Amino acid sequence: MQREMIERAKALLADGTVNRVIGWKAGEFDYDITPAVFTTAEELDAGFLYNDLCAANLSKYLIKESRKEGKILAFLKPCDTYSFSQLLKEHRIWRDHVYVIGVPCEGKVDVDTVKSKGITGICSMRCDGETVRVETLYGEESIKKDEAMADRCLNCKSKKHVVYDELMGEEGDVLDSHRFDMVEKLENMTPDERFAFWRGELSRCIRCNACRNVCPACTCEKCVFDNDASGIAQKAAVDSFEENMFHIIRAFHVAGRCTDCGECSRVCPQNIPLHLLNRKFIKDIDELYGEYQAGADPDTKPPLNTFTQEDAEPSVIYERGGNK
Amino acid sequence: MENKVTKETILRISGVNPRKCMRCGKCSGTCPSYDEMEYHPHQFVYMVENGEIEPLLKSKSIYKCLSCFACVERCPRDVEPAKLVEAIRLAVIRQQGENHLKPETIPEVLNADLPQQAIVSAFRKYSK
Amino acid sequence: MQRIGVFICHCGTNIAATVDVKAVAEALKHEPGVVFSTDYPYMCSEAGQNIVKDAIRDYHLSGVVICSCSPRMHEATFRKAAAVAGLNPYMVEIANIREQCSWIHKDIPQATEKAITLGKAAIAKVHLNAPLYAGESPVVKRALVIGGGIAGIQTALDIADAGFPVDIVETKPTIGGKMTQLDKTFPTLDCAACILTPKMVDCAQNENIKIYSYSEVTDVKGFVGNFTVTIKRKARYVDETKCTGCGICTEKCPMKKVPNEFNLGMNNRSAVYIPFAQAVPKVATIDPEHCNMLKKGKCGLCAKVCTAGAIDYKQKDEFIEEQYGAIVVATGYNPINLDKFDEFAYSQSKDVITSLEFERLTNAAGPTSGTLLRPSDGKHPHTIVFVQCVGSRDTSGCGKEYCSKICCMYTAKHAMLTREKYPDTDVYVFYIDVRTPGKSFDEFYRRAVEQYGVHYIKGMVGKIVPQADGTLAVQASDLLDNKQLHINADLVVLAAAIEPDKSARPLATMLTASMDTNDFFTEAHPKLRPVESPTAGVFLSGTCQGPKDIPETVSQAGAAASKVIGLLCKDKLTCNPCVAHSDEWMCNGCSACEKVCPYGAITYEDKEFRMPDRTTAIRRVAIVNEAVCQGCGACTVACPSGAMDLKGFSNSQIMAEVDAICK
Amino acid sequence: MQVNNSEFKPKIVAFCCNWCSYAGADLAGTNRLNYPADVKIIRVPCSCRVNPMFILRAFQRGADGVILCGCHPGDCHYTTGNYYTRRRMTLLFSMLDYLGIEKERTRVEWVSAAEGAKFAATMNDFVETVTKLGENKRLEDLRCKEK
Repeated sequence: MQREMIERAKALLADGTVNRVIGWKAGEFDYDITPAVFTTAEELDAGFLYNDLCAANLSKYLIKESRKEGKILAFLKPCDTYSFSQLLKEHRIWRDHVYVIGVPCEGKVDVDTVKSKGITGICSMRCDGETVRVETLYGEESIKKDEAMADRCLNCKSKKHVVYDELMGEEGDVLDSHRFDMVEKLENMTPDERFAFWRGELSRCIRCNACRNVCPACTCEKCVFDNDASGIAQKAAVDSFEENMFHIIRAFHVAGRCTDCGECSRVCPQNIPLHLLNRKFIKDIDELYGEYQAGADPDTKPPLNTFTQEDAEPSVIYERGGNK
Repeated sequence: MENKVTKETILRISGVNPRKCMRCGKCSGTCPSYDEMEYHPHQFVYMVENGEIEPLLKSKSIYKCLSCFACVERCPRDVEPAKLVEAIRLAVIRQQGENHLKPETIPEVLNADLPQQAIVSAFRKYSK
Repeated sequence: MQRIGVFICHCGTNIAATVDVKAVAEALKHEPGVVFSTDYPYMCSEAGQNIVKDAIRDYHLSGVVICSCSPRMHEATFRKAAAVAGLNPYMVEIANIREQCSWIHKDIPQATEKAITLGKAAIAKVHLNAPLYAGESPVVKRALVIGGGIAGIQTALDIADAGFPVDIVETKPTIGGKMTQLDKTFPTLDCAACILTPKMVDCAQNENIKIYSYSEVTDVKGFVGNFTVTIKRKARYVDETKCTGCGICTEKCPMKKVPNEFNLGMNNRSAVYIPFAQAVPKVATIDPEHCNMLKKGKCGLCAKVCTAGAIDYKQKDEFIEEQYGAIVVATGYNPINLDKFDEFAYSQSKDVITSLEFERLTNAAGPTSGTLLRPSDGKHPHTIVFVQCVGSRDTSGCGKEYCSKICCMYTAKHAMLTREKYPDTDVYVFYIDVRTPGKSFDEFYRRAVEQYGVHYIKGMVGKIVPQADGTLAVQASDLLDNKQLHINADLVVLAAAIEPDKSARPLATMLTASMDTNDFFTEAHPKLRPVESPTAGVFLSGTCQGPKDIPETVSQAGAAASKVIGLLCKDKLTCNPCVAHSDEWMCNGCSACEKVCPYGAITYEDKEFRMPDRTTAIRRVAIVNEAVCQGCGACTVACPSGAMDLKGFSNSQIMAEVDAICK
Repeated sequence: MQVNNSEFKPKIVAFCCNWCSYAGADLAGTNRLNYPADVKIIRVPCSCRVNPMFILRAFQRGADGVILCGCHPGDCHYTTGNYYTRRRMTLLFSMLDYLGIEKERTRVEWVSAAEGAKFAATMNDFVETVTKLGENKRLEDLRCKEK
């Protein structure tokens, strides 16, 4: 697949369709793959990568890239196309400056998940069919791919590309995932248990803003938390609540717009399962206002910017079962 | 079982709110048994509202109602007079402690032309 | 730092009895920025206002906090006082220490403490207040009247008389509306056509009035003083400017079997038609549903006989765009569909008719030339039953919950006229209540009973069964006699409820005007602003606002016209300055705010920006039209970046109040 | 009113829309209908002006309960504002509940300009509920590691 993609990219560069290509290249470690823009065939040959470790969602980069001169070729995974489509809906990307090639995704290996399985001193990783071979300081280890994938890939919502100019490989389908299982589990806990759970998670936040910076829904020109006029700009946290407020407001701001790509949890250096906040909103929206998948289509109104006269009253949350 | 049947009992059994009535008389205008009845559908509504239950309990009118529900169907205010008639009937039956129509008597009165619905309705009316 | 003055009102003892006003003044004196703090028995009195004015001058105040009654009471008073003293009126904030403090609390220390907190919150807000200036928007001196019935006609005539141009948009080929179909009008029994058609002609001849007949409003943009309206002129396949209304085409047209809507389908018209003799404009219209030429391309007879050469089979719908300063809605009513009332056999028998059909049957221009004949066999009816409240006052879901208001009177009129013209006829009227409030109305109804011998029966018809002999078996109750009546009638007339025209709802959406659950337009205030819609610049005339008879309609039409004239007289409108404002440097152009704006006040623009790194960037940014924005603030919450903020109620101001209260 | 802890006076912030609920609060005052002085009202043009940030900020600064009042759905002065409020607040409150914060500390109530009695009754009830819950420690504690 990687070879094919490089060839196609070269061809599009050569015939002048595009003048840049956004894809992935190796970072400091070879399992640490980062997004990159290539402008020549030589650069592509030297650095372009596509494998089961290429996890980053490229759509957010296209906000800036699409505003530049000429067209850019973007390779988008199914997940990324949802974010891309949502950004189009919000007029954030200049569509005619992007040439989208949909590429298949079989789920990405996540280094933190591998580490959590007790493998340490990782030097490099390589996917070999259903097995991941991990080279460590202490010798090679192997782990099943299923065990090396993060939650977002294990509970993949869709293998379908919602936007593309051309497609490589087979088109997939929207999947029946179990992505709300954990949210439901939390909902069924007592408030005390939930409180304990979230205290355990959120107390680790170091407010590095990685979640915000990577999120394809957090694309504000200036974040409200950096906006002096908003009244809540923070130079330094006033008190311990400040970070909670940040996470709640951030989740609220992306509610109805979050495509559930899971980048926030992937990049969190403290491994806080932030996607569980977003999924709670998605689940509530689905249950209260009808199924809604952000980015799935260009026309439906975002659930928070519309209403019906028969909407549930806010008291519905006092009545809903399972969380007494 | 000597409890006095009150307006509240009738309202509870029937689920009817007679205050919704605007006295148009369409129920009585539409009633096919009107001439058989001493008290007419609109009077049931009016009298129940005024608490005049006793005369209704004693009246034969409650057995003249065919349960055709024309009054219920056509009432512009959704008052449902037939349900009041039915409630009075039930109150009488409960006091008497006996059925007017017993299953064993049915074969005698059964007529091939009688619609199924009427039999069910009769059961509802004349038995507990 | 602001220089703030704080003024505590005693309101006699209303505040001072529960709140220690001196303590409040003293406590607030030490708040940051406060340079003056005092109390006075009646701050809203002239002497009180002078204290405020003097302090503004003497202490060079940049902000004022008044602790007094509700801002809904005296905010305007104090703002005006501040303006007189040279302070921007929007630098005044009110702390409500009467309705929301002294009047509800009994404990003096508690109430005093709360009053201090409320004062602090107001001070915190004033610190962030900025002077606001009310913008102005120009007024287009032209009005649009939607609907050309008596309401629309009267409104248009009154506006035109004041010297302003008015356009009437009417969906039918002629103006005139329902009133053209009526025979006589209660309670004076003058003929509807005799009083209406001169007004229709006035409209046509008035230089200030332009009639768009056979047209519809398809789009409304803009705001009070400056609406842009798209009008669809439906193709009538006749050149209006050439047609002389001679009517030869209608005579020659071979397609004569089209149900005549003007006579409610009781007779036929041709495919090319003029609705009635006095139509305005008096031009023919080709009905494309039935014209052979338009359907099959064969015929063309009308074009051949038209000496004016007005027939144009190739005519297309035309869209025109016009600017208006004010819009009057006069969309009127229709009788409800009676399909849900099987018991009255309306669809089974031709001799069960609606009251409007009865009007046509008695009208000289109607299908029977004014002789009352049964639609089924053309014989004179000898027993006529009128049924009132058919679908009115009905909560069962078949009809309407409201009283249609006009039925009692027109039924009395019908009954009376029948008895007058045909004294050998028995006339029964079944009523639930006879409602005749209005000048000479009850006298009129009593005349029908006493002088003309109409049988008024308190009760309702339960069912009507058509008989083999052509009569109608009417079964009804007589509540006063406690009897069930069986009448063999020749004709039954149903007083069907009236409902707003179907075009009203989509129009309300276009105008962002609100409606009640019955699709009647809502007034800005049910008592004090009955002819204005809550949407500025949109006015209501006639039955689109609620059931009413002709005199009421005409007076409301005049009232709406005077409101419109009052608006059009102004050259400029002052806008509410507490409106949304988007910081274009922070705006993402994501369209979230636009989606929640109920007024369509937000648009987007691709704007060039000089970026800090000296590059130029084109960005999509939101622009708020300050004349349209009403300042609800829905957009401010939809905006994730906080670029959208509301003047006078900004994020930081509200946050400052929260902080002050929670301190 | 029963108060378990007579010492504890909750801090309640009430956001009221200018057209209905603020007028309703004024009416409660005009009719001298008592409710606790712990309730402090902030006037906003419409309930849809209330940003979730304001509510969280109130909690952050020590409020024990936040209540939001607006026109009844369908009666909004701005036609549609409170419909958005309804969705926003339902989701926000559900999220707070999900984080284990007592949902009884937040409430939305529709109070018309004519419902002074309802306003007073609502405030009495809300203050009582929040007083029973006691001080709002949880929000702040959410970030502190357990000792």
